Parts: sequence; C-alpha cells; structure tokens
Amino acid sequence: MNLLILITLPLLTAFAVLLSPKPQHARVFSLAGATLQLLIAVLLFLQYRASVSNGPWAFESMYDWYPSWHIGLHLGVDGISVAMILLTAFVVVAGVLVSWNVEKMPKEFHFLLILLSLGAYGFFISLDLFTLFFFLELAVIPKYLLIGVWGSGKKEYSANKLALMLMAGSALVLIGILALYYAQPAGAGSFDLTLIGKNNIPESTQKVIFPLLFVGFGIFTALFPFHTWVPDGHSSAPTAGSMFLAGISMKLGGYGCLRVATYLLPLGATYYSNTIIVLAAIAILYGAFATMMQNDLKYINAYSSVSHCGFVLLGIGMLTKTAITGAVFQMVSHGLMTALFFAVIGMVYERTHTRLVAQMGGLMKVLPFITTIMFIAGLCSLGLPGLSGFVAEMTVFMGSWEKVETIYRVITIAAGMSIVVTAVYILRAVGQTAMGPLAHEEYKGYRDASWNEKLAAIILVLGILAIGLAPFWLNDLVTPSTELIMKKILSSK
Amino acid sequence: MEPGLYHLLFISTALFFIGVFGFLTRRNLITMLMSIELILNSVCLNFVAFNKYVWPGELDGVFFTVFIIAIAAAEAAVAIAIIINLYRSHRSIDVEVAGELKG
Amino acid sequence: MGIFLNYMKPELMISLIIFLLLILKLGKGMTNAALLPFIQVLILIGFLITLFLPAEGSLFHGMYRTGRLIGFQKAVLLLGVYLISLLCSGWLKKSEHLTEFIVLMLSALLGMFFLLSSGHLVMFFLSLELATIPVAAMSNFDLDKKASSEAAMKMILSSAFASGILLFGISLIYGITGTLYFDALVSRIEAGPLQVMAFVFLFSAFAFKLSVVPFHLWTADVYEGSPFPVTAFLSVVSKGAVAFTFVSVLYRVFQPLGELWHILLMITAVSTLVIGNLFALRQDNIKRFLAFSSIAQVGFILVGITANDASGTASVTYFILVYLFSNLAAFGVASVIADSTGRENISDYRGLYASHPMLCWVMALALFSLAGIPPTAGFFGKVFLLGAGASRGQLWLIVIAALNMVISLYYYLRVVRAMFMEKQLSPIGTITQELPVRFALLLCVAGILLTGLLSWIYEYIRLLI
Amino acid sequence: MNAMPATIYIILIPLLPLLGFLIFGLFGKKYFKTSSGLVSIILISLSFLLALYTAYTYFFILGRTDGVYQAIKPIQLTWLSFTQALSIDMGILLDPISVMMLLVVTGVSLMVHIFSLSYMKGEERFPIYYAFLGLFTFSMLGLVLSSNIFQIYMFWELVGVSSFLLIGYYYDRPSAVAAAKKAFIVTRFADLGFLIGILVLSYHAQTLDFQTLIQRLATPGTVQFSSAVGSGFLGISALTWGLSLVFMGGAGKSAMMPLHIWLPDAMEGPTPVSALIHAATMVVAGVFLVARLFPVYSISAPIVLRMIAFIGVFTSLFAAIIACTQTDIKRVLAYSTMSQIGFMMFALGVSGYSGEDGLGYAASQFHLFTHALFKALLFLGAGVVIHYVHSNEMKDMGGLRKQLPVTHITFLIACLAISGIPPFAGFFSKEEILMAAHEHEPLVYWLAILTSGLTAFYMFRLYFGIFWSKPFRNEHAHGHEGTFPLLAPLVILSIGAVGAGFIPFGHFVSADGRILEMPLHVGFSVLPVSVGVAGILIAFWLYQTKNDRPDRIASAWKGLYRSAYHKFYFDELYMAVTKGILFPLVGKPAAWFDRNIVDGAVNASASLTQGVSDRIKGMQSGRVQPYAVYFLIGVLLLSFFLLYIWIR
Repeated sequence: MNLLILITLPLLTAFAVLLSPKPQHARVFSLAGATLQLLIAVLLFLQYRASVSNGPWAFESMYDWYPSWHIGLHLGVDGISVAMILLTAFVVVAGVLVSWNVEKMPKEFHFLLILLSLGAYGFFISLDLFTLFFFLELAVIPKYLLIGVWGSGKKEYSANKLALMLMAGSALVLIGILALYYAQPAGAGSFDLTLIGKNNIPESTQKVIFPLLFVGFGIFTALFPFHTWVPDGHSSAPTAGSMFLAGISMKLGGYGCLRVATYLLPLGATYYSNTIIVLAAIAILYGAFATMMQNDLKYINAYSSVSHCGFVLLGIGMLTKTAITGAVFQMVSHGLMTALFFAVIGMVYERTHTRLVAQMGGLMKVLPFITTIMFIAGLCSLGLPGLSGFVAEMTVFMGSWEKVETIYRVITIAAGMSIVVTAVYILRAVGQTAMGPLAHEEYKGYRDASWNEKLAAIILVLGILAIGLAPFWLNDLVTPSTELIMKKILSSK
Repeated sequence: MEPGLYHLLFISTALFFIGVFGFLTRRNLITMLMSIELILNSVCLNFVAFNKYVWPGELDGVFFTVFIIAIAAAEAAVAIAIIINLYRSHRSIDVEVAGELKG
Repeated sequence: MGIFLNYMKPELMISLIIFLLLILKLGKGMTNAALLPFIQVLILIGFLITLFLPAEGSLFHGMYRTGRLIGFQKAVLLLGVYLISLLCSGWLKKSEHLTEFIVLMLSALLGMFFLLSSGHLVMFFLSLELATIPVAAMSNFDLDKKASSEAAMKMILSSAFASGILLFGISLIYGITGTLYFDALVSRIEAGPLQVMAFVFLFSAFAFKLSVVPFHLWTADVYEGSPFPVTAFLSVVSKGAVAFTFVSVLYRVFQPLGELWHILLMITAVSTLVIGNLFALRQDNIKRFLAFSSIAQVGFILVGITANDASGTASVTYFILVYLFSNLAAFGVASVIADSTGRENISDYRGLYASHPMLCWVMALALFSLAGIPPTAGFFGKVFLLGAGASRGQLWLIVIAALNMVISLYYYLRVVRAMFMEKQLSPIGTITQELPVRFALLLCVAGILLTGLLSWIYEYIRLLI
Repeated sequence: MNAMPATIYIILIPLLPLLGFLIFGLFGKKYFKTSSGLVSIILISLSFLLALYTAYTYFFILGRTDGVYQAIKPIQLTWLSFTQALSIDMGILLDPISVMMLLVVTGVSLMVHIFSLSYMKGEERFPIYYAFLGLFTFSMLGLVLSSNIFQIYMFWELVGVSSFLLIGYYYDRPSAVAAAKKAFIVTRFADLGFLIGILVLSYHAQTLDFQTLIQRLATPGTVQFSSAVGSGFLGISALTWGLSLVFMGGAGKSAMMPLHIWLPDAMEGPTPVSALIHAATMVVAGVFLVARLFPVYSISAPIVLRMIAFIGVFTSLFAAIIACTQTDIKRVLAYSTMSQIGFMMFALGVSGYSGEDGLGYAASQFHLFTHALFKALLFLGAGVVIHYVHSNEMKDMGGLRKQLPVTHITFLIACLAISGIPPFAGFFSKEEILMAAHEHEPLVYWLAILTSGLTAFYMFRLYFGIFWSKPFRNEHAHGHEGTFPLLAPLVILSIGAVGAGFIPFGHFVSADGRILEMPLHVGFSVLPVSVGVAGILIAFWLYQTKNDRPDRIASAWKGLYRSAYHKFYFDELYMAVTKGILFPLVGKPAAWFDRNIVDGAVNASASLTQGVSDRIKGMQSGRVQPYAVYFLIGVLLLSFFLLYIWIR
C-alpha cells in the first residue's frame, strides 16, 4: 500500500473537523477518520506480514521535496514502525471516544487531537530525518494547546513546561540531524536515513552526535533527569491529552532513540551504552519509589510511566537483540496500558471530581465496569501474565540477562525490584479506589461507563490482551527488524 | 612648511572625535546635530586629502565630498523639522526630556 | 536607452508612482478612501512587473547592476509594501497626509532598490540615506503623539551618527584602495590594520540598520513610538533590504576578509540572539515585543550568513520572505486591534479567542512561524538558516542558536497563552476588520503555510543565484 | 517430544474452568445470577472426570515403560521465543506428580464448588465468586501441568492474582482488602527471587524447558552443568544461587519462614476459598515446584536441599507452637497448614534421588495428597461451624456436637488423621516422612516428633473447644445443621481421609519414577503414635470440659505464651521495615528529590533567564546618547578584537 494515505487521511479528517458545520459534527468526523485510520493500520499490518522479507523497508516510496538540501519525502516501514502505527491507531480511536462529550470548543479539540495523531503517523513512516523531525515538532504545539486550554489544575504552567522541554529536546535533535548531514562525505550530505545508514561515520564524530540525538529524543520518553515534564504535563492534561501524551508522544522519543540514534550511530551507542543503562535503571527504580508517595491518581500513573519508560531505555541501552525487542514490546504495551489507565482515571474523575486516592473508596460497588477496567490496567502495569506488560518486561529482563558482566546483572536485578514496588503502589492506588467501604454517600448515585467510554476501554483492553495472550505475532513482527538493527551494531564494531 | 597628508589626517581625525564627543555630551538637539556635521566634515576632509595626496588620478574623493555635503543638508533639514515637532510636543529641545520610550 | 529602461524598470516605476501622486496632490480633491485602492493597485502592478519581468546586466560602468536575484529581492520588498498598504489601510485612511506618507514610503523603497543594485560606494551611500531619512520623517506622522516625535528624533539622530561612522569607514577604504567600485575593491582589499578598522566601521553601519546587538538600541524605541505602518515597514522592508545588501556586499566585495567577518558574524550573532531574546521576555507592549523578537530573528539571519556560500544567500533571501509574511501577519493583527480599540498591550489580548477566534488563529500562526514551528514556513526558514550556518562546522554556534529557539518559543507562547487560555477582566470590545485587511491577512496566512510546504519557492530562489 | 493425540483432551481439564470464568465474568451478572453455581459445578466435575480418566490412562496404560514412569508431553507450542534456545512454550507435561496434582486440584475444587453452592447462597456477587473460583482452578491446573519453567512462573503469578481476588472477595471489608494486598505483595516479593532464579538457571542451561533443563543440569559433565557450577557470585556457584532463588519463590507461596506472614491473614477470604487455596492446593505449589526440579536439587545442589529441610522443619515447629495459642479457629487451621507444609518440605529436604533414598520424596508427595483431603475437610467443617455460629472465635462455640452431628464426626476423623493416628490417612504419610527424616537427619527427626505431638494437641484443643467444653447457647444460631451440598463434601472427604492411607503411593509416585515400596515398621511407629496420643490426652485434660487449667498454664509460661500469641512479632517486624524504612527513607526522599531538585533545576533555569533579563534592562535606557556610547564601544571592541585575531 502507499504509505502516503497514512498522513493524508488524518489531514483530510482534520480539515473535515475544522470545516464541520456544527460543533457536534466535529466529533463524528474525527471518530470516523480515526476508525478508518485504525482499519488502514490493521490492513497495513496484514499486508506487511504478507509482503515481508524483501529488504529492510516495506512499502517504500520516495518524493522529492527540497532537492537542493537532498530532502525528500521518503516513506517506508519495518516491523517496529508497523507496531508503533498500530499502537497509535488504537490509542487515537480510544482517545476520540473518551473525549466524545467535550463541551468546550469541541471542534478545536478534535482538530488538535487529529493533528497530533498526524504528527505521530508521519513520524513513524518517514525514513528521511528532516521529515521525521518535521512531524516530531508538528506534534508539540497541539499538546501545548490541549493542555493549556482544556487542561485542569496549574495547566498554563504545565503546558509551558512541556512545550519548552520538548522544544529543547527537538532542538537537540535538530542539531544532531544537521551534524549528521555534514558528518557525511562532502557533497554526499543527505537526510535520508537509509543512505546515512549505509556510509559509516567515524567513531569520534559518532561520540559527539549520539548524545545530542539520544538526549533529544530521550526527553520525549522521560529520560532521567529530563523527565519532569511528564508528571505535570500528564496530570494537567485533559483525559485524551494524557492518553495521547503517554500513549503516543512518549513513544516518539523511544522510537527515535532506537531508529535514529542507535541505528545510525552504532559506535556511539556502544560507547554510551553503560551511561544509558545506569540512567534507565535509576529512572525505573526512582520513578517507582516516587510513585509510591503520590496521592493523585494521574501523578501515580505519570510517575509509573517514568518508571516503565525506563524499561524502554534499558532495553535499548543493553544492545542485545532480545532486549531491544523487549524495548519495542514495552513501548507498545506501555502505550496501550497507560492510555487505558488514563482513560479510566478520566472516567473516575468526571464522576467524583477528585483524583486524590484518599478521597475515594469502594467505587467497585457503584462503578463495576470502570473499576474492573482499572484493575486490568493496574494488573497490566504490574506485569501480570496474560497482559501485555508481562511480555514486555520479561523480554527486557531476558535480553539484559544476556549481558554477562556483574554490573549488568546487578542493574537487571535492581530493575526487577521495581516489579515489587509497582505491585505496592498499584495495589495501593487501585485497592484504595475500588475496594474498601464506599467513601462518600453521594457516590451512590453515580452511573457506570457510557457506551463511548466502554467502547474506548474495550478497544484498548483488546489490544493489551492480544499482546498478552499471543505475543508471538508481535514477536514475529518486530524481531526481524531488531535483528537488522543488531546486525548493523555488530558489524560496526 | 608644506602641510602633508598626515597633518590633514590628524586634523580630520581630531574633528571626527570632537564631533563624536559633542554628540555624546551635549544636551541640546541642535548642538548634537552640529556635532554630526563636524563628523561629516572630518570625513570630507579625509576624502579630499586622500584624493589629493594618495590617488591624484581621478576625482572620486572630491565628488564624494560633494554628495556628502548634499546629503548632510537633507539630513539636517529633516532633523530640524523633527526637532521642531518635538519642541511642539515636549516644549523643549533638550534630548533628555524625550525619554519615555525605554525598558 | 532601451537597456536603461529595461534594467531600471522597478526604480522607474516607483518614481513614476511618486510623480503621479505628487501631481494628484496638486489637483487635490480625491479622498483617502478613493485614493488608497488606486495606490494599492499601482503598487501591485509594480510588484507583478518586477517579479515577472526580471532583467540582468549593469549600467554606468557597474555603478548600477541588476540580476534575477536582485529583481526577486526587489519584488519581495514591493510585496511587503503592498501588504503594509493593505494591512494598515485603517490607519492610512484616517491620516490627513496620506499622499505624503505614501510618497515618503515609496521614496524610501526607491532608495532600497538602488541600495540593492548599487555597485559603487557613492551609489551605496546615497541610496542608504535615501532609504533612511524618509523613514525618520514617516515615523513622526502621528503628529499629535509625543511618542511619535520622540521616536523620529531618536531615529534621525542615531542614523545620522551611524552614517557618520559609515562614511568615515568608507573614506578610509578609499584612502587605502583608491577606488569606489565594488568590482575593483574586491581585488584591492587585503587584510591589514587599517582595512580591518575601515571594515569594522562599515560593518557596524550595516549592523545598525539591521539592529544587530550592540547597535540595536534605537530599534525598540522607534518601533514603539512610530505608527504601525512605519514599524511594519522598518521591521520588514528596510530590514530585508539591508540584509540582502549585507549578504551581497560581504560575499562579493569583502570576500578577501572572509575569515575575519566570519568571526565577527559569529560573535554578533550570539550577542544578538541572546540579548534580543532576553529583552523580548519582559515586554508587554506588542510593538516593542515584536521589535525585540525581530532583533532575535536577525540573530538567526546572521547565523545563516556565516555560511558564505550559495546556501547562505538562498536561505537568507528565503527567510526574509517567510519573515515578511509572518511578521506582517502579526503586525497586521496588532494594528487592526489597535486601530479599533487603541490597545496595544499583550495583557489586553487576554481571552481574545472567545470574541475573535479568527484573529487569534492568524496571530498564533504568525507567532508559531516566527518561533519556527512546523508546518509553518518559519520552520523551514530557521532550519535552512541553521543548516547553512552549520556548513562551516561551527557546532557550538548552532547549539546556541537552537537553544535560543527554545527561549523565543517561551515568549511567543506567552501571547498565545494570553489569547487562548487566560480570562479577560475588561473585555476588549468589537474589532472591525475591513475587506482589504482581511484579504491581506489571508495572503499572509497563505504565505505562512505555503511558502514552506511548497518547496519550489526555495528551489526557485536557489536557482536565481 | 512424543505428542500423542490420544491425550489431547487433557487440555480441556484446565480450559473448562477457564470457560466458566469467562462466561460468569462477562455475563454472570445478567444471565447467571443463580445458575452460575450449578453450571460451574458441571464444568468442574467434567474436568474432574477427565482428570480421573487421565490418571487411569497414565498410571495403568501409557505412563510406565519398562517399569519407569516416563514424562509425556501431549501438547507443546511456542508462545514467545527470545532466542533460538530460550523460548516460552505453552505445553503440558504429564508425569506422576502432575497427574497426582491434577486429581487433587480438580477433586478438592469440585468439593469446594459443591460446598459453596449453599455456603455462598444469597451473595450478591455470587457469579463473580464462581468466576474467580474458575480462574483459580484454571491457573492452578495450568501450574501443575506446566512443561516450561517460564510457563509455571506465569501460572504462578495468575494463581497469586486469583488468590488476591478471592481473599479480597468481601472487598468492602478493609481487613479483607489489607489481607489480599499483603498476600499478593509478599508472594510477589518471593516471586522476584523465583524470576531471577529462572534467569540464572535458564542462562546456564540454555533452555526453559523443564525436561531439558533437568537433564542438562542434573547430569554432571554437560557443558551447561559445568558452566553453571563454574561461574558464581560471592563464592557460591550460579547453580546454587539459581536453585535457592527458585526455592525462595516456592517458600513464598508455601508460606515458609520468613515469608509466611500472609497466610494467616488470608483467612479473611470466604472459608471454602481458604479450604481450596490456602489449605489444599495453592500453598503446596512450593512443594510441587521443588519436587518438579527435584533431580537438580538432589543431584547438583544437596546443600540447598539441606537448607530446605531445616527451613521446613523449623517452620512446622514454629507454626505448631503458634497454633496452640490462637483462638480464631480458621487461624489455628492456617497455622496447622503451615506446619504440615513444613513436613512436606523437609521430607523433600531429607530425601535422596534414586531407589530407597527417594523415600522422602514419595512420602512428601503422599503427605501432600492426604493432607489435601483432611485439611480441606477440616476447613469445610469449620465453615459449617462458622456458618452456624456466625463467628470465628472459639469462645462463641462449644458443645456443638448435638447441633452439628455430621460435622462433628467428620471433623473428628480429620483431627485423628492429621494427628497421625492409625489407620487414618495422615498416619501413613507422616510415618514415611518421619522414617525418611530418621534415616537422614536425626535433628530434623526429633523436631518433627515434637511437632507432631503439638499437632495432635492443638487439633484436639480445637476439636474439644468447638464440640465439647461447655453447653452451647447462642440466640441467633438457626435450627438445622445444613443442606445436602453443605454436608456431602464433608462425608466424601472424610471417606478419603480414612481410606487414602491404604493407597500404595510409592507404586505411582517416586523420585526416579521406579516402583518404591513404602514399608511400615510397627516398632518404628510406636513412638510417633504414642506422642500423638499423649498430645490428644493433654488436650482432653485441658479442654474437654471448661476449666481454668489452660489459663494457669498460660500464665505460668507467660513470655512464651504471649509471644506465640502474637505470632512471634513477625508482622510487627515487617511493618517496621516497610513503614519505618522503605517509605520514609526511600520513597519520600525520591519524591522530594524529584519535586525539588530535578524539577527545581528546570524552574531555576527559567527564573534565572528572567532574572538576567531584568538585570540588563538598564541597557535600554531610552536616551540617545548612551545608545551612541554603546554603538561606539561596540565598534571599538570589535575592531580591537579583530585586530588581535588578525595579528595572531
């Protein structure tokens, strides 16, 4: 299939939303667009499975854009990006469904949602660093507006912080990309990922460029200590906003770290791998412990995101095939799981108008469906077998155990401890919210999830189960691509 | 003795810095304008001197001087018009009174 | 004679318009409302002709030279003037000296045209003055406003001082090389103490016009005090003209001193970026805010100029075009608001989105473009400038520039936040937007969006070099 | 792997309960408000019958080739492959212990299903209850059938979660919620050890498959074996590390010291659940795990086995002492469970691998089997009592033998069985265990004797306390003992508790799969039995009728009594560690650091910029002449700098 459709369809949807005659039509358009996109994504997945094994990139297509800068719209996917696209499609549909009843400026809201998704899709399918960067930044401002206009709490502050930190990240990425452009043999400078991948860059240069790119993308995926936009941003964002942030936006970073930084600069990656691993381990444990102390459901989930994304970075830093595969798994799994969690938190918040764990209790009596979903999300986050989280984390563990030296062993075990801490805070949060005696009398009158909320939750749960119960399809999808990356890393040594 | 290039250059440079000094220190707008004229004159002197002593071939320097004088006149005209207007609004031609726009 | 007519088309046309206006003035009777559209049409015609009928060649032994790139640059400037005449039609209609204003503006433009085409230092000096003095007069056109006259005073005095310095530099150069022709200068200049001094004097005059730190201090005051069209003209058209000239002079005439001015550019670029951003952070008056933001933009232009090759010229020209659209859109919105409410502070824009969503979107787009956020053209402009700057391998310069992009985003977002997120305590009232203004804003938005996404514009510029 | 389609049906045994879980979980509320009980009983009894058939086919037809029970792998499919060598396979592994466990799990589960039918009648979440039971049964069956060490880990976790759900079934009771959390987190902590153990073993064995792993690690000389023994950490070989860590997981599930604290609290769950999960099946998972990897333990790491033996016997003694002081009847039973599992553990610990040495292994499995029967019986009986009295406390009971005749008899049988009085089931299994201990570890043997005496004592303390001591008076206890579904399981199980001992267990289950005769020496049996009888008599003397002797004794041994009554302050210790160290010394600092240092840095940079911009605003003074000065300074500085550059 021609990948252009993946970015044209959201574009059209966005226009349809913008030009929709009545505000309440906007949501219909956006839902239609998102659903169609989901179908296309599934189709892409099926076609990819059918057409795989002819070269690293499938469905390649090349359009000149700025020939004098050797910039082209070079599209193509491999297993990893297909997985990411699937994830995005799922989360987008769920997000649109959850925000079905936005009263305040629904038109703009859905427009921004779709725009954000457009950025993500474009990012995942572009093989040209410039367009990749273009789409990466395209997704920043929608987040800012979503948080700032529709958010809650100290929204302006959080929106600013998020926008600026992400902008700083992309600034670093820009520098890195330009440096890459000029690091290639004179005249042959190019932004094309496939071309850069071919010619090998001297190690000294790689050592300079890699940190720029990795930290730049790392800021997006909550690389310690650049993660502080995560708690504030997520907690102030509207429900769909947090879903997109944690479910999609943070994955842009992880994908970039893998596809751009690690794949193009293997020597740099090997050189810095220990640093990355240590930072990731810190993020995992420290995020988990910080989560233990939070009282706001959104903060709890945001900090746990820091901890979980640590696994992504850990997997990437370990530089073994299994670990990297695990990192990709974790990206997909965390995307679905955390989106689900935020969706549920939003549902609860709409009813109780509080997110403080202490204020809640016994909601299982009045909101059986929502609390059940909450349990599923929680169990997935603490890595219960049968749900996606388990698969991802175990793969990362397996992969990092392949590294023999004691330091790696210790770090892996330390990361392993986090699954206990995770159990502690998840049970604390979910148990306090759902179980126990009913906290307030007025909670009695609450109505359980409406059709759109149910649908959203079910879609995400299906995704989680699909990975958790039958990981082999995802494995077959991702592993060949990670093998290619590994081959490049090993050959460069 | 016959004054040489360096004498002239010295004078012109002195003129230049006198002009600059005046521009930086005088409060009265008209005086500041005059010191700018000084600067321009020093430049004219430079041109003429260079033309006479260094490049006697053609008369570029001299012509330039003519143009400078013309432009100086135009500039002065506009400047004075503006100063008059400033006087209307501020009832003063002290450069210090016109300092609201800042920060 | 034919050559003469052909080469000097734009200049002749502008002069023609000026004469026409003067004559019309004599036989007075036309109201502003009737006159303005007429003028706008004339300027538009001029623009079209300059754009589509370029000429290449030189006159008077290279005193005047034109080329396709120069033609394009002149067209850009004309486009700017045209947009200003549309955007500020509200103000222009009200002013009782419309003709004079237009005449002054056009003569300044004429000066810029000659500046672009000048191949001789006398030519250069004359046109520079011609491009400056009328603007000083223009900035005084709010005759009843104290601020306006103060601005005019500052403008004329400091520019006179600057031209004094410039002339001193020129005189030194003459003394060293004995020629005033650019083409001859190239061969005769080599590095030496006196040359360096002279060059720095010349450079600082350019820096003054471009409002490069530390020669920028007049900018904010003049922008704030002058009427909106003048501010717009200063910040877009004259800045553009000077930037074009700066590039060509540096690249063509002072190529022998390339290494030296590369260093000079890097230092001033950094200082300009940092100082401009730091000051922009704290402004509340929108004009002043835009003044400092444009100073910061100049910093980026300087980064681009350091490239010292075709990519530098191309990216600068392209960026000026983009910057023209973005800045004029911002100024347009601000002037529209100011015209009908008299408010020109960012804090007045609070909650504007509730009453005037369209204006807010235009403003937001303009600001995003200035901040260099995709999909606006500003993104491409910035990236190309930095890309050009990086070609000399000065990574640290790019790092500083990129980090300044973050700071600049912060203050651009301040305006967005005020419009979209904050609550207004005292409602700003209704804002009347006339048809030409809407049209102009539409043009600007189209420019902001399409100039980047349609790559052929940049590629075309690249071909002109 | 000899996959034989004849045995494919085995997959149904776990899947039927899962089906029940899915149906009632999704649609229970709407469509199965009352019928869910019956439906799931049908499902579970189907899988019980299948299990019986499997056992028959395995033990008498397929299983044994030339006198040795072979492991059969009917099904195996790759679920997630990490590398060529390491992959999680979902498979079924049939060997004596798994088949035996099949019987135990399905059987007890069936009994509990039936019992719950009337015990849980009228609960508003009736279908959910059965759904959870189904989930648990499924995961437990999956656990025992696992053919892959990672697979067993997965079901291990699932069992933990279903136990969490069932303990927290009365979710509006804070104590229940707390207990559920505690159970989950404590076992989770143990499972971390298990996981790391798996990583270690699999890394060296280069496989996750049980048979291959055992075959590689239990035969000295293989590459994997030497790598596992060769590499080490802190002077202990990787193999030892791995096995001890795996045992840590087992200890967690089987409530061995010091990871036992969750089990007593787990009694917050409904009584039938306690009978199923916390008496018969889940808590013996640890024993099962060690038995599963027994060859590796006994051949490659006897030191670990020795450790297991001591942990087991100490736990059993410790639990028995506590049990003597508890007054909540379910807690007494919980501690007795701990103590009995201790028996099984040290039985494994003192066992050898092949031939006669394997006695301990067989005995422990045998005890597992019989214990499941009579402990389930005890719990269900207790359930009836609680159902009747509406209280767990012994002080509210007494003299119930008239009101609850059936329960009385069955309970007595169970008590006799657990006290190891011939000819009841417990006697046989316990004799074998003691014999094995006597042969290998005298110290363990004597401690075990002491423990079995205590066991007899506290069980009969319980028995007399419930059914005798004082005439029963309780106003809100309703008339009859209970309906058929309530009593039928008791009767069935009591038959088992009487008869199970006569099974020639060694013929079916033994360490090396060969037939093992389990002899009974009367001479040997005298001591344990008499100790048991002594315990019973003391209990009779103290508790048969209400008197003040117990209190006098309690006050005589005050210190011991109080500390035993407070479970030797283990909970307090844990509380001190978590609430006293983990939260304030790790969690709080982390949160503080994040808010103030990391985030503070970000905000600081912002305010710094702002501050600088305020500081330099004097530059824009609004006066022309200073501007010109700046201009001039700029010119001069630049020219000087440039000259400097040029000179260099």
